[in-house]
Amino acid sequence: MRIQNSGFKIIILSLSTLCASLFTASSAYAMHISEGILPFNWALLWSLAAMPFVAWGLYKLKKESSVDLSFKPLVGLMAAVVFIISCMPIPVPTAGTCSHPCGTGIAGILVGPAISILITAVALLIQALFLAHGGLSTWGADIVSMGVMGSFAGYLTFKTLRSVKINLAVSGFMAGLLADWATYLMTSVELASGIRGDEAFMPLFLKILIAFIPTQLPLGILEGAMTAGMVMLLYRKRPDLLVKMRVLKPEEVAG
Amino acid sequence: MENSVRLDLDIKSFKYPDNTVALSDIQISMKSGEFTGLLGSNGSGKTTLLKVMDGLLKDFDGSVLLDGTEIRRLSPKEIYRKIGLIFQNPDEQLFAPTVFEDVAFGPLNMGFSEAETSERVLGALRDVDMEHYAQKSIHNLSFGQKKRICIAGLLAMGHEILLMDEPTAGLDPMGEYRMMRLLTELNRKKGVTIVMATHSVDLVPVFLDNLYILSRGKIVRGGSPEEVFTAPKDMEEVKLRLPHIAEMIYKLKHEDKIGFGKIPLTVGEARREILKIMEDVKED
Amino acid sequence: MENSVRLDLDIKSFKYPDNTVALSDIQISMKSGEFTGLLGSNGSGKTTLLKVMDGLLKDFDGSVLLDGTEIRRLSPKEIYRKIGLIFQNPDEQLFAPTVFEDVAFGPLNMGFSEAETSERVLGALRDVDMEHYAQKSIHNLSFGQKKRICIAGLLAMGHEILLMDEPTAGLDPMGEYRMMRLLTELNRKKGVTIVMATHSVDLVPVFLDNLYILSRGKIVRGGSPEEVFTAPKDMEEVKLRLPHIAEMIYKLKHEDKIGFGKIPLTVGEARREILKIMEDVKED
Amino acid sequence: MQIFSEHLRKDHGLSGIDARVKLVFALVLLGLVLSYKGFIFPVVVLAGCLSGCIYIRVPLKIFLLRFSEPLFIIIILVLLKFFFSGSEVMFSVEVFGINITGHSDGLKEGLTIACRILGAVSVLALLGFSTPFTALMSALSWLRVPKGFVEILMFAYRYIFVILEDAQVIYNAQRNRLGYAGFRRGLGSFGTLTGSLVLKAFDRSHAITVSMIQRGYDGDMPMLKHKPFRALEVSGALVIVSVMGVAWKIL
Ligand SMILES: Nc1ncnc2c1ncn2[C@@H]1O[C@H](COP(=O)(O)OP(=O)(O)OP(=O)(O)O)[C@@H](O)[C@H]1O
Ligand SMILES: Nc1ncnc2c1ncn2[C@@H]1O[C@H](COP(=O)(O)OP(=O)(O)OP(=O)(O)O)[C@@H](O)[C@H]1O
Ligand SMILES: [Mg+2]
Ligand SMILES: [Mg+2]
Repeated sequence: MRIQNSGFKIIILSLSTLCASLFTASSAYAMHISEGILPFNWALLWSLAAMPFVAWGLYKLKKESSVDLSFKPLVGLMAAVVFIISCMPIPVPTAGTCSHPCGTGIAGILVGPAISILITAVALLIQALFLAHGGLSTWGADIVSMGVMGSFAGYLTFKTLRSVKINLAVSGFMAGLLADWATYLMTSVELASGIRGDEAFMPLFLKILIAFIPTQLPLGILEGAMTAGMVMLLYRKRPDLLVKMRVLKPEEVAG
Repeated sequence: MENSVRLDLDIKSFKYPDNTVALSDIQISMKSGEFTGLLGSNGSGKTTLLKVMDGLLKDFDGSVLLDGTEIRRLSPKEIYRKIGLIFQNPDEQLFAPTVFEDVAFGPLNMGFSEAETSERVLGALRDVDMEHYAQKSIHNLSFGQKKRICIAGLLAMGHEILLMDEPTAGLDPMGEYRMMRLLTELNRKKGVTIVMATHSVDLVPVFLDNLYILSRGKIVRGGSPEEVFTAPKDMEEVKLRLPHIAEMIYKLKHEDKIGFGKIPLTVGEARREILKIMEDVKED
Repeated sequence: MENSVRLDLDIKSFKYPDNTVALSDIQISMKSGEFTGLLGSNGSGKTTLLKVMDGLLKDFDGSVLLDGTEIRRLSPKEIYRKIGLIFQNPDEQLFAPTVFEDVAFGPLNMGFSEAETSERVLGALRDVDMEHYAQKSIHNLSFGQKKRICIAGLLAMGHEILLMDEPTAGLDPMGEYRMMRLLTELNRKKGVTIVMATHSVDLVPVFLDNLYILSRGKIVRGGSPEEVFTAPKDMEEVKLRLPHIAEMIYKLKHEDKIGFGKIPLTVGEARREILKIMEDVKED
Repeated sequence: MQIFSEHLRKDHGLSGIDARVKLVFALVLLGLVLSYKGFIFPVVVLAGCLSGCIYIRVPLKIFLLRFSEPLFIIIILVLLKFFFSGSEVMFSVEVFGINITGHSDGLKEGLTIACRILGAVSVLALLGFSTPFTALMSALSWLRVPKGFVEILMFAYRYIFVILEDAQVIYNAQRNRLGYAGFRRGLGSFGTLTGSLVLKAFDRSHAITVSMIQRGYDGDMPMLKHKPFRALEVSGALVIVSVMGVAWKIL
């Protein structure tokens, strides 16, 4: 791809490449557990745990796309969006550094957990293969934390809040927030069990959890805001899309 | 500023990152208040040249001077207060959700108040005959309507130099004619310097002062329309043709040996020439 | 199938979701092997009409019959084996990374072998004069080049019915002429039924059998080019104009009272008419 | 986009090798590195892959970019292990009332993990640098990765470029009309950019689908066919893998 403009270059650079170099203690393994951190057994275990979910996503994909030819391209598009969002460094004032949101909350809301997991798996694989962001051996672990936990948390939060008539923006915000935090909780579990060696699990887990807090607390809020913004944008400008993806019922859009 | 040089190009070569050489050896300059045309076949480099003149493409060998200063040394703000570019593909230019918001983007950035902006926007929309569409979503316009909004977006800003990449492609004949009238007016009355890339050979002679023909990234000919449009064969070499009117008279003159003097390029001129010839014939 | 009706439209009305009524009361039909033109100003509904004929827009009142079957009852596969549509904006049509892959997409889906596909692709690229660009990335083409690739993408599939939305807009004059020649050839030699939406009034009379004028979503006139292009005033009402040649002769006839018979529409015809008049004048 | 390796020289010795061979080879090597308990073997692998990268002349800038994230993580990890875990005290100082203790066994453990990470990352980096995306994709489908998954991968990869390209286009258009003038309007411009980017992306995906259906897309993308394996490549890979296996065992 050509980059013609230095100003734009700066934005894109800050969007995608600086994220690699500006990571800090806690955000370093914020969402993506890097290649090689997990020993073989753990890598295998998490991969086995992730596979049924991915298979579920594929099953759904097949079902949906057989009635709607435009479904696969749409899923591909969402995967690209998740890819870009989760490459985006966000300055976190409390830690004076950068971390990144994951975008699974919005995906969970728009296409449901099954497809959202599939989307995350795809985005993670491209990042692992071509950016050394995450890894092949930690792919399974990353799918479990970002895909499974994030998607379900986002989806369930949104559905629950919507069913008790909470408005769209707040539901979106909470979905994004909880998706982010659920991911970080799970990542801490995976990391603690993966690198503890002979240490006890709990203390290390807490240590990691605490290390995450300065970045992940505000980041969750940011992700919430972003998710809410995206939902509201679609609601205002393209409600037909939300109806098509069954986020809203047609009668909720009219007027 | 009358007759001072506003844009002075001396481009040795420009290469895209995939090594396509899109421009080479280009030396032209546009004086203040001139209406210049760039004519050339597909892929001849018109768009590339306009983007270079607009400061969007910077990796060229040579120099582009805007009012005497190398354009790569100017900040975007300094460039875009003076120069406005209309992109060939409207989708490259429109980004705001509604027509009004899109056209208002420029004036707001120039620091106009809301009232002033709104006035400018409506004026510009009226100029392109789209005043009833202000609240419509950009996405829901026809191609020609999008093209009109692109033009309105620049008109609302009131630039001193306008670069237009096929401004009339996709407009209906009436729109095309009105657009060209509007541009001529801007040019004549307000002294706006205009550079227009186009394929519309029929339109060119009616409006332009100066004309350059591009072929494979090189300027192969330049001058007034009369000087440039000569024999059909020369035009075919660069994948262009004469205006229809000129073609007909050319054939009458050279194949049917009817004694036309110079080849007229527009309907009006041709009509006069034909009437004159008929008088001559009658008198014989 | 000679002269059987292939597309039969009877559209009471079509509304976009934002309640724009884009078409109303349209009754036309295209016979096998006909070359039909749709002429109309910006926003008159040409693109909408083509999309309806292509089965892309379905929420209309009325019926569209493809070979006698209501098009909304046909599967995409059944429709697109017969009909191909070229979009007005090339960016809506091109999606593969390289030129070759994009053009090959259709033939591959039709089940041709790799060898056969490759042959078709190269043939189609040659037809649009782009054979040297097969490996270039789609993104890196000029507007007119993209337009050519769109056309190649359909040519490679060999449809029986082609719907073309401004196929020549953005092409250089030579490309425009070659494209129209190619279409005429497809139409005359292979019996391809062609419907073309266009603004190019100068081009129309040379090539088309039939012409409809759309204005605000309605068909306001139809017939052969001679029947449709009458007085300049009528054309201006629908924001169009006469071909330049016709305009000139029209003025000579009505304003300068020169005794032309019928108004010629093309360069060739006009030349003959002028020669005839000169003979007459001489003999007087 | 520089972050992808597509633009790398296509004419080096490794690019011609069948992507399937490279993929399986990389997976086996990765498994060996991860299941190894010490740090000698990963270092050997690292050295091998680094020489591979030098051989195919990966530009230094891109190379550093690729390794910057893992390197950072490694530093953090080692520090974490060194100061917070382990039992054998190496040194202990008090700074401003805080007791800082370094552990030698913690350090060793940290370094072991560090080597494992570097080894694994270098394997993937070499794979990524030497193989075009589409080739990797068809290798995946040969490995019986479900077709639906590979298709989504291809769509996603394509859209990443489309979206980035659109971002650039919108940015240029904004700049042209004096966008990003001043901080407040700059933020506003950026908001408009992201908003329209999302909407444009959906429109784009819709348009692309329509265009694909028009040209006969029926839910399955046509896939590249595989050429037969070449004996030399396969046996070469086998030899290296077995040497590595032996090394894994004895080191
Ligand atoms: N981004 C790009 N990367 C590589 N090559 C490009 C790029 N854009 C254009 N080109 C090539 O550069 C040449 C000039 O392109 P340009 O867009 O300037 O042509 P043009 O005269 O505007 O044509 P058109 O009449 O079709 O608009 C063409 O051969 C084109 O293929
Ligand atoms: N998606 C849409 N939603 C709502 N209105 C639309 C949409 N697309 C087009 N329109 C409106 O419908 C009318 C007809 O549009 P159409 O695109 O058919 O015009 P057209 O004849 O093709 O014009 P052009 O010559 O500019 O291509 C226009 O007024 C346009 O604003
Ligand atoms: Mg161009
Ligand atoms: Mg149209």
